[in-house]
Amino acid sequence: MNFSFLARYWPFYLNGAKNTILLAMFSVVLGTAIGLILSLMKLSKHRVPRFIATAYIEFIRGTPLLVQLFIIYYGLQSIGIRFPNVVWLSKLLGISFSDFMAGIVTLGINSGAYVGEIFRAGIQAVDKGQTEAARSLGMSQFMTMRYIVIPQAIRNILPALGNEFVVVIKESSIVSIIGIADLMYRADTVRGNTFQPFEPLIVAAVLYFLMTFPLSKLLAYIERRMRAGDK
Amino acid sequence: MNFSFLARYWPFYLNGAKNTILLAMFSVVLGTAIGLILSLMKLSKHRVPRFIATAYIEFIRGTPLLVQLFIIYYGLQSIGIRFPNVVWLSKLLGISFSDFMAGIVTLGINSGAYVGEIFRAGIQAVDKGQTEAARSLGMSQFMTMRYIVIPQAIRNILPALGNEFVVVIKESSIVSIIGIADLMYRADTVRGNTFQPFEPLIVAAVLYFLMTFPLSKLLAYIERRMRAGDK
Amino acid sequence: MIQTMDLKKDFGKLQVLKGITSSFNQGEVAVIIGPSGSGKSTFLRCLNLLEEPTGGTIIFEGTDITKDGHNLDKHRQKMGMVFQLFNLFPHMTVLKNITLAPMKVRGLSGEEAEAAAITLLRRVGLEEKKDTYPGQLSGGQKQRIAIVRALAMQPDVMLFDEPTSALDPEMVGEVLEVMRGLAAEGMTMIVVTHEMRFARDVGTRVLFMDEGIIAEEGPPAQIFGAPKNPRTREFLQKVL
Amino acid sequence: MIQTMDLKKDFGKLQVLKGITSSFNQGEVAVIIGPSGSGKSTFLRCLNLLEEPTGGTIIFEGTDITKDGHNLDKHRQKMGMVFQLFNLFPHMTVLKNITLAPMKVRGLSGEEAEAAAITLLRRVGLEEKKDTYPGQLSGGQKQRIAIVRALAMQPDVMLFDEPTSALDPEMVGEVLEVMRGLAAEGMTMIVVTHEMRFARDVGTRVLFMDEGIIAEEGPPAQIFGAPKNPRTREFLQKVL
Amino acid sequence: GGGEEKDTRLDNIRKSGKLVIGTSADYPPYEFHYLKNGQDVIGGFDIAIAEALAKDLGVTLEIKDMQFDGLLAALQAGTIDIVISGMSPTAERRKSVDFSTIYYYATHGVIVRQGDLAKYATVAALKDARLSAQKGTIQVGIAKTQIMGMSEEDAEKAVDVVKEVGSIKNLILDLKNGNVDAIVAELPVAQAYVRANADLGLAAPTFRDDDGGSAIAIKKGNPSLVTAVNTTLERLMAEGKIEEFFAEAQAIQEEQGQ
Ligand SMILES: Nc1ncnc2c1ncn2[C@@H]1O[C@H](COP(=O)(O)OP(=O)(O)OP(=O)(O)O)[C@@H](O)[C@H]1O
Ligand SMILES: Nc1ncnc2c1ncn2[C@@H]1O[C@H](COP(=O)(O)OP(=O)(O)OP(=O)(O)O)[C@@H](O)[C@H]1O
Ligand SMILES: [Mg+2]
Ligand SMILES: [Mg+2]
Repeated sequence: MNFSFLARYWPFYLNGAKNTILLAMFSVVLGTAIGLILSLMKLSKHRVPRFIATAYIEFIRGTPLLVQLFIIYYGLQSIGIRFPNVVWLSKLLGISFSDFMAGIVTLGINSGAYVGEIFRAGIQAVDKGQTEAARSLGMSQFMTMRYIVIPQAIRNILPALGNEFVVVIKESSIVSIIGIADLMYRADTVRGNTFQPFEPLIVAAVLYFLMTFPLSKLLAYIERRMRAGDK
Repeated sequence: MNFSFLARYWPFYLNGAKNTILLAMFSVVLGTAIGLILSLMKLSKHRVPRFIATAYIEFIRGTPLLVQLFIIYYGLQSIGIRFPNVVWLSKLLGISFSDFMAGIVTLGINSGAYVGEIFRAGIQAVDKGQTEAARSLGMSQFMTMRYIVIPQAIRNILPALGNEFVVVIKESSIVSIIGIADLMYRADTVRGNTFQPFEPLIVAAVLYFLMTFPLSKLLAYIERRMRAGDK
Repeated sequence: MIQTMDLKKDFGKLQVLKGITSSFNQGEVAVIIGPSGSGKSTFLRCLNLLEEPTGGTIIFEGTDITKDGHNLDKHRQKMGMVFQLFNLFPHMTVLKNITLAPMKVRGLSGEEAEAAAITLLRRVGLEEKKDTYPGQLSGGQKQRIAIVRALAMQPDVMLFDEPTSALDPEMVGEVLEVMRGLAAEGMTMIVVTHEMRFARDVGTRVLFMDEGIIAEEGPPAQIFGAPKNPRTREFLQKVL
Repeated sequence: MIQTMDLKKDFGKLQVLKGITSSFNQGEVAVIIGPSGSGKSTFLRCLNLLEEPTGGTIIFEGTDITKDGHNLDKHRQKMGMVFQLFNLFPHMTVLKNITLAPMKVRGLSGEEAEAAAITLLRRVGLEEKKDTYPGQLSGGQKQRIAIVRALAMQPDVMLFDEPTSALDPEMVGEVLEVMRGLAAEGMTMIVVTHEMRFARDVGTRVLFMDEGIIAEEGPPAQIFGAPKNPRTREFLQKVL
Repeated sequence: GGGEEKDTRLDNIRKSGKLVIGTSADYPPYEFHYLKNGQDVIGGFDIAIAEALAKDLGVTLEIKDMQFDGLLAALQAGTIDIVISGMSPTAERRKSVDFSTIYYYATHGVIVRQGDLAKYATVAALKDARLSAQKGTIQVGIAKTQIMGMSEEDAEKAVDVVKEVGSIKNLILDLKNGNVDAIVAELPVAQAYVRANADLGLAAPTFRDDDGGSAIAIKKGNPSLVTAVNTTLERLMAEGKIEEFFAEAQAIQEEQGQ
């Protein structure tokens, strides 16, 4: 194996890794917004919002991301949803801002389904006794949610949300297929430029690992600490 | 939207769906074998196998499947691991058997890491009291595993394993990128042939959903039944 | 103070309460005993509508609280509830646990609520724990805090659901002590418990529940000394 | 029958057993009491080496079982253990629960093991439950089966770790009844329990453990009537 | 949106001040990534043509790089204004998009492993090889008709006789790994890969495709854009610029390989 290409191409990887992280970050933010709405819909008393949220979640979780990527990317644009190209942001990113937005929307719509389930589970995991204690003190449903349930749910949700970030970092590699210049795309470019079809992938794998592994260890550590604090 | 292409191309989809299911099935079988070994290594008393298994699992779980696909598919073959092309099987499948095997190996190696964790968690989830009760009756470590722990672990593992099958069905779509004729690949071919960029993907999405959704509902049902039986 | 008329509760097909008519008066300490699954908890939870009864009525301080549209939160404030598993809020300090509802629901100022909380904490001997989190308390301490939390709403009646059965034996005493104190001060109490000594010593009336009805009731001396119902006798034989 | 010499057990930095020297004789019913966390369970679990002691020795029927290389499984067969949470095998019928170890470990035939199991089941009044799964039994029934399962190995001594504290009060009696029967037949028993009545009525000796040592021991009448150690006195005051 | 447009594309380009082209930049010397002053840029003679076109239209050029088989989908979806990616205007493709005049006729070659060069010296020998080509390209058809000898009709129906993969980089790996025996690619592309990989060689046979050649694809319903594109192409051809661009691209290629 020959990794001499790194001397010349490391800025490619650096830029790709930066874009991957930005992409994952904003996707999770969008996914969180979508997920929050979905979870509230799922916990609603009414049938219609519950059905819509369930259908959304089941459909997204039941089909491959690759298919979703194609459908959303080409579909959104063919019904006229297009993202403006903000030039200075494009410069900053080193890739077209409108492409970048399309990537975020695709990943965010996907991630939203998973985050929605994280939220719902996090809220439902709060012991029913907590709600009962609050209600028996005369607190209203809203107060109970606001002061008792949500603050505790957040502790359940945060680690899972961090984990979703790790998952999205990995899954975002798929957007390279439609030409968004993330880490995987850059690695592919290096493969083409150097005519070395294999080694540039190893470098990408190591970089992905360096992004995800410390992060998930950190999350596991925080989770253990939080749980220890409970006792 | 215009789905008239279905009249002509439905055999494409049928064949693709069949290959996707076969691919997922054998991948999970291979993944189960790998996962079983990994879980035993992880639960071992010795450091070396534990370290190897942990490294394998962490690396696979820390990098994108797309990267692994390229590395494993092309990498394995470039170190000489190649699959013979069994002609009659190729005919049966409608795609090259050696390609098919390569896809299974790639997905199986990936799935193995996840299955390994499923197994380990399933074994560890068996109440410690069970082992203690068995040991205090004079049963050896091996007997305890064989008669008490493993049978109970299987109940924890089976639903998760079924779920892994659903996940692999979806993730297997990625092998279409390296030219394995699964459902996604066929859908892509139809897109190319009909020059309809969008509708063939919708059909693929629906088919994936029809494969995964009933299966995961069934699994959830079985799991509920099994848990109810415990009480 | 509280009357129930033909109170019924089903869970699906399972009839848990099969029509309970009873009344509880000001200053009474009513102790409910009975085998597991007989509906004791369900009855208590119906009283403050944590469970919605399937039939019958509950009159609390003159109002029928089972009628729709009533201000439930208002009524619940007047009924303090203490649970088997304490249900303290783990993300708040002891003081915050106690002052939250008085501030948000009764509208007390922070100082007022805190002063009241401190007084109550002193009474149960846990003043110095005010800034710790529930996670660092023993079971007995948790339950005493839970009682204080309910008292801080100045309820007219206190409901206890097996307040000592999740405790290590050497902590049972400290909780019963607090409950004895409350009874002595004339608090109206309805207590589900397996502590027969408490029932005998502190109860003004004992109700024996069995399979969703009140099978027998009377003063402790009669119930423990001369139970009329054969089921009561059988039960007492087992637990005494 | 069992002697422990300076038995010690640490969990990391936590010293749980601080050197326990004691001996248990054939036919004795030794009852261990003491506050939560004092090391009662740990001591019991050390006796049959479910926990490996950090120091000291255990002599069982003449052999030092803490020495490496000994056939632990052999010794464990001779010590039956009953747990607080029963630990029945949920995936096997009651009969299979009882006959598994006799068949696999003692090498009995299916018929022999079954015949022995039925006899024991009859003794605890649960013969008709032989083909049901543990999940369908009440707590008291489960614990009785667990005792039978241990007895089926024909142990020389039975260890009980709070066998009734996970039970609903009305089921405590049926389990204690079985234990009383065993004691009456002369079984050697070491029992950790909070049931003071059982300790007083059935125990031949009571050991009070506190903070990892045996703080006091003696006949029940002395321990309950005239405890010498102030900690014993304090503890008994709380729980009685 | 989707469907046909009412000749608005050219106006839109002018209004937005940029021409968005779609291309699959792994096809040297047509289009490829390379390092220019340490920056990753896309170049090639298609790109040079696109730059000339943008200049004629008085707008800036924006390049979208994607898999070849996704290009027409993107054009239909409206993500890009034109496709310029060494694309041949086949009859099938003409059904769904419009094409400019053909600006370049390509010759196609066959990449094989160095050791197999002698074995695959003739078209007849290649017939027994496991053939491959980039997914959705004209070379798939060439492999089927000119090498395997199928009729146009049979070729259209035949599935899985040629291994098709979206990126030629991965096909090169398949070739090296022995998953396929031959890749049909445009001659200059084939030459570039052979130059860079000592273990690969160029088989003797070459092919011409009569209705082949490269043209620019434009969404249907935009006659004025087609006219504008053709004007530029005809000027470039008349001035001999295309050959010039081609030579420049190959020069960059060669320099990159060092
Ligand atoms: N939310 C519920 N859904 C379904 N069944 C329930 C529910 N809550 C209680 N039950 C059932 O109602 C019956 C009575 O339960 P309840 O908790 O009132 O009994 P209890 O007398 O308090 O018993 P214990 O002494 O064990 O606490 C039980 O059979 C129980 O399984
Ligand atoms: N596996 C373990 N790892 C670490 N600490 C342990 C472990 N098992 C027990 N301990 C600790 O050892 C101490 C004694 O525990 P043990 O269970 O023996 O007490 P106990 O007297 O049986 O109490 P209880 O009445 O609550 O059952 C406790 O502080 C406990 O937290
Ligand atoms: Mg109850
Ligand atoms: Mg214990």
